Amino acid sequence: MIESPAATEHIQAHPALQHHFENMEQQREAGTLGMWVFLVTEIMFFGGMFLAYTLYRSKFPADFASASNHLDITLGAVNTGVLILSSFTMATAVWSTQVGKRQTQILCLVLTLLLGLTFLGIKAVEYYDKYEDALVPGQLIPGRPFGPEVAQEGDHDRHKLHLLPGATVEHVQMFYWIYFAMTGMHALHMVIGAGLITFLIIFSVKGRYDPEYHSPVEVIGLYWHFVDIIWIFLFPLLYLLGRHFEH
Amino acid sequence: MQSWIPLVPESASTVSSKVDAIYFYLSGVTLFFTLLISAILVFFVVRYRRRSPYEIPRPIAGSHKLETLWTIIPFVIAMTIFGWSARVYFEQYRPPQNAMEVYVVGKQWMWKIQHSTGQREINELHVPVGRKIKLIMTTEDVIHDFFVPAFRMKADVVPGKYTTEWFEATKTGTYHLFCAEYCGMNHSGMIGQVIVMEPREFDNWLTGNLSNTTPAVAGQQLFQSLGCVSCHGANGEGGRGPTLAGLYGKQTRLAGGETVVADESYLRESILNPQAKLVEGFGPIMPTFQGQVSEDQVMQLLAFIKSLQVTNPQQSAPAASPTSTRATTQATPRPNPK
Amino acid sequence: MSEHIVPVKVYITIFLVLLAGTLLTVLAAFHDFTYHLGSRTFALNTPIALAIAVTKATFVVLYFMHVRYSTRLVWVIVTSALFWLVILFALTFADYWTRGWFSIGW
Amino acid sequence: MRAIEAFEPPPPSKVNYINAQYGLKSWLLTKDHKRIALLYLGSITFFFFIGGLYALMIRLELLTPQGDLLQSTTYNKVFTQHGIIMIFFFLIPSIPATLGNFLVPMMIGAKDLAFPRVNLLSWYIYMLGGVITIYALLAGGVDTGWTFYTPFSTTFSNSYVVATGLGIFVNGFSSILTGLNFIVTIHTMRAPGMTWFRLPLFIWSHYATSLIMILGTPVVAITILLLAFERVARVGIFDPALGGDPILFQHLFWFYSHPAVYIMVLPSMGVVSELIANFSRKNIFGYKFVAFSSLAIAVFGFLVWGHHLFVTSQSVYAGMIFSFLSFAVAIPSAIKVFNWTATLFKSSISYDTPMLYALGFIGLFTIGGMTGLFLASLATDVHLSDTYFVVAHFHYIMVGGALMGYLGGLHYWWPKISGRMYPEGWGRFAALVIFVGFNLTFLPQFVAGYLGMPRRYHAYPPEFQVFNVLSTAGASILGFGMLIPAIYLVWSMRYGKHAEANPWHLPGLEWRTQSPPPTENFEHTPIVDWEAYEFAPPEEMEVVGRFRRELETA
Ligand code: HEA
Ligand code: HEA
Ligand code: HEC
Ligand code: CUA
Ligand SMILES: [Cu+2]
Repeated sequence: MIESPAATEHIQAHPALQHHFENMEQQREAGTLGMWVFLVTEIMFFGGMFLAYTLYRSKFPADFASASNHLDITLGAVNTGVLILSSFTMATAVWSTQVGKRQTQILCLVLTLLLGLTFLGIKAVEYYDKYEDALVPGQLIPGRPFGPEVAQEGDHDRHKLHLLPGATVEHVQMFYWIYFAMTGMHALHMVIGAGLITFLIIFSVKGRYDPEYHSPVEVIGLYWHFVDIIWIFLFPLLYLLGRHFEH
Repeated sequence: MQSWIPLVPESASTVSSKVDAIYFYLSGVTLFFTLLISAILVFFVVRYRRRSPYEIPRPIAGSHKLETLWTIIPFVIAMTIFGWSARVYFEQYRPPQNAMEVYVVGKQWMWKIQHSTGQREINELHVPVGRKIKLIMTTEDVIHDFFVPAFRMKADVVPGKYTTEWFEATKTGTYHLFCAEYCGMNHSGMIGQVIVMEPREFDNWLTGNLSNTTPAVAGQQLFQSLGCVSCHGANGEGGRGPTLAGLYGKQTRLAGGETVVADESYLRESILNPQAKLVEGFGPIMPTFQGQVSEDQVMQLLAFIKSLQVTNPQQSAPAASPTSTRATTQATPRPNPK
Repeated sequence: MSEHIVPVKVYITIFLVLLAGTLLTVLAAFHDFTYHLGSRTFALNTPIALAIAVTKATFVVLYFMHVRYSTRLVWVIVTSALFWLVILFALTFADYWTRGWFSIGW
Repeated sequence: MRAIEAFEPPPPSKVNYINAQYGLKSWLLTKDHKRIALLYLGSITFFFFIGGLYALMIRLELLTPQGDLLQSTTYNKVFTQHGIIMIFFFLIPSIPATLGNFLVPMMIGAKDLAFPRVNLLSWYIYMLGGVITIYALLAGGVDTGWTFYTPFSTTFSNSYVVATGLGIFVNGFSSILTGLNFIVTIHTMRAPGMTWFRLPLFIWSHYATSLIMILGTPVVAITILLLAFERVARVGIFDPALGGDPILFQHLFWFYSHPAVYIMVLPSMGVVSELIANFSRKNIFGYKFVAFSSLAIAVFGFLVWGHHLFVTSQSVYAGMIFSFLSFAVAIPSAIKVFNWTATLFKSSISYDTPMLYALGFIGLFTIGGMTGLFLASLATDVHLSDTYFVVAHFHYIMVGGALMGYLGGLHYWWPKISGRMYPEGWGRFAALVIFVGFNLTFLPQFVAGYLGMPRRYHAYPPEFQVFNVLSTAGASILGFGMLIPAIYLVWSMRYGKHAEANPWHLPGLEWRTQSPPPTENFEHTPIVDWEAYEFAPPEEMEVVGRFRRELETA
């Protein structure tokens, strides 16, 4: 392990050292720990929704499969790739800060931001599709209540809802309710993450971060990876689990 | 009303004295520990009061022996309560099979009650003393709770499913019936009475409140008008759909391979959401009746399906009373095909 | 305690592994992994999808999030979060699974 | 001079955290944990009196069996808002956000919490949640009970459920941030020499509390959010009309709300540990057992939520598991009670006001906790659930326990916080009035509950009137008792006797700096070389003397 060069004396303190910390090491440790503890709360936050999902999926398998099969698997998969790539660029941004490569750092952060926005864009396209198909549950959107057209036998219109045997539109609505709640929450986290990364970009252009002080990059990186992990679970659970019923 | 202030409500069911016994035991334990701790506290506070502002007592680190002692003793006591209480709980909620069944529907803010002989009551429940009564309960709107303090019994009624509660009254009299789950504006007005009568009086009451249709008969009519007969046969003998006669209380094999007990909740689900659990060997062709039948009607269908039991003279008659013979004319009981 | 700098090569490897995992899980989803063994049915699609997701997440946590090189405390935090999630699921399902075990009575 | 006075730090300098800066802005933008604690103190006191006012309305209505004073809809709103305000806006933040905020850094020898800005943010979030809730109350109120059970709350209630839910949701984040700050601070910012087992028990209990805050609060946040959305969009995973399950809501709600009762009581237990040790000048008997029992409560506390569902059609077997675990969670509490009692053995007890509250806590918490066992016990809970027995149980713990501990702690640290002494005679008098009033209010409710009086009843059968009259009488005394400290504490801020740095002559770190403390708490980061609660006897005073010399030469 490389010893941190951070001085333990207050006299030669780094300009970014806050008054109530003894040294940079302590400050960095507190920052990282704080983010991890925060991520724990995030896990529990999403945990409540995962619980509801698990319960109802086991209760209404056919309904959930039919609803899930209506989601666009290509867009979902591409988005997964986009997010993984953004996680990679984020990790590289942290690395380049640690080793002091300013240019790479800024480039990676910008890439991460762009990829995050791409994800949100694709998500918006998907949401719009669902809106078109009247799959937004309940009266969430006034004037366009949930009411998808149900495909009849032999009907291959992909805008219509193909119900597997045993499925009902009502429980499809429940799936979409959970789908919008979970992906919506996830998207909200992405938006917050994008905002944070914008800050990082501004400050790294100003040259705020160096090998000695880069705790913000690292901490926001942790957050970004966490949001990625949530998606890693959402993708198979929401998009994939009903596919094999189709054949 | 009594002139003295009671500490324990009237005890009028077979479980109430058992609950009281645990209650007294718990009160004893509580009193013991509260008094013990208070006494020690008072003693120490007086005995070791500060006598000089400069006094500093010798530190005592602690004692593993004592810690073990006061971990184990409360734990053991707690487990005695747990074990005892769990057994009685089991008894409280496990319904007896040969009970007289009464259907209860909660609704903001009243209790609708129907006996299996057809009599309907609102906010009142007449029952004979010394008979096991099983309430099959649901609600049309929010959660309520059927609470009879004198019987030490309560159970929530939950929309979307059945809950059951049973008791055997041991004393005639009139007892409070409370709604014990907050249900909105008139929650405190959702009260009524349970009137426990001598069996003879109860029979008189039944005859005095004759009703032309029992739930089972009404259920049979529904079974026809809703078209159930087209698949399940006029008497539940089966056809495109499975046999229903003798189904209640039996194991049913599902398409997935697992088995479920065909209890009230399962039957209800089979009618309202037939696709949720498909019977082995049948396709998902049964339409859902969600929204087409009210809770009352579901209960009537249920009563009808239950009446299709294999004959068992002791069980099929809802009450050992002259009036109850009417109930047996509901439908021809079918032998269990299995 | 000091930080560990993970070489970019590791990140690239992890990235490729994650992509491969995504591809695998999509492909696996279209294959029916339901098996019958005697009277019992094993529907393996969900376990397979979850196993892949857990593997992917583990890689992200260990490498991208540096947990592999972190203090014991971080390990404890991560595992305890999972532990509490398990509590939430296990005890809730303890209710749902045991419902109606004896509703018919005696 | 006897050795005990050797603890005295140097005479206070004039500058302290209160007068370091002036102006409203210096308060509203402060990052000093002590000032934020005062901001919180003001706000939670405000909410406490609102909640108390509702309590008085409840008690007045219940004086007579008929529902004559308030309409039933009003009454339903009153008890709901009483519960919501008291729990979410008073008791949960009470000790952690005021005393905890003030003392956690000082007790471990830090200059501030790890994230001062987050700390200030948490107060703003709290206020935002409070404002939204107050808006909801003024706009028309909410009548679902503090438990928000579905489908009543999602579909049937036509009150301001969404706004209230939003208020609670927002408020939850303030709780999360406080917990996060404490955990990180306790882990990373302890002064040199302040090892885990030298921490005051107050810190241990706050650590345990914070664990619950960060693990539980998010779950209730998402639950309430889903509920609010379901209400707006008229869809639902909790609505049985759509195949949803209202019991799932209860599971999710209690997954947080049971542990939350330990958020409410653990800090108070920490305060009581301090009070018992310090006012008997004795180290806590079995320090490690008391410390670890806090953690045990925090962990086990998450395993028992189902005991609120014994009669709600939860599976009987799950009921048994939850009952068993509920009995298990009682054991760590028992350990604490016994250790506190044992601490007093051969000690030197003073009868100052904080100590009176601490003794009251032990007695009342024991009763409250033991009656919790009546409810954890399955068969009796079937009878007692949703009766006044439950109401009495939780008020014994929350008012008799948690609130008493809070008041005790407030008096104890008042000299440190305000730099003034409160009037001791009035203090003892108020403690007595509160104790008597409290018992008179809630003891009769146990009996009414066992007799079958359901809770949340606006009108009730006349045979319960005796108990209600007693209870209302008690509540009047209690309300009066609550006003006394409110008055004299405010009074003392101006007119009270100036407090010395260490008015109680105690070894804790917070007493080794002036009263009120300077903004950075200590002039120099202290180095800890003594154990917690080390009231050294005279012949062992070198350690203490050394500390004093250090302070003086520095
Ligand atoms: C600070 C708040 C607080 C605390 C600490 C507790 C602590 C406990 N509570 Fe309480 N409870 C509430 C607040 C609290 N509760 C509230 C608000 C409700 C109602 C919610 C609502 O519906 O609105 C409630 C409801 C409630 C119920 C549900 C009742 C119902 O609605 O049907 C149950 C059931 O098990 C219960 C049990 C317990 C137990 C076993 C403890 C234990 O932790 C107690 C442990 C303590 C002791 C046991 C005392 C000390 C021990 C000794 C002196 C030694 C002797 C011990 C033994 C022999 C074991 N509580
Ligand atoms: C921290 C929590 C807390 C606290 C401190 C209290 C304090 C009190 N509570 Fe409450 N209570 C709850 C939490 C709490 N309660 C909860 C969660 C419920 C359940 C709600 C539900 O069912 O949903 C409940 C329910 C509840 C009920 C049952 C209502 C019902 O079921 O119908 C009753 C009835 O007696 C009651 C009474 C009291 C009383 C007399 C006090 C007293 O201790 C209050 C004493 C304080 C004062 C009286 C303040 C002094 C103020 C003045 C004298 C007025 C001056 C005012 C101004 C100048 C503005 N409470
Ligand atoms: C179109 C045909 C059809 C109609 C009409 C119909 N059912 Fe069914 N029913 C079935 C089939 C097929 C099954 C077996 C598959 C399943 O479980 O859904 C079944 C199953 C059931 C079961 C579960 C039986 C078991 O063995 O577990 C019950 C109970 C039931 N139906 C009751 C009713 C009632 C009551 C009605 C009328 C309100 C009704 N059915 C109308 C076809 C029908
Ligand atoms: Cu019905 Cu309360
Ligand atoms: Cu609880």
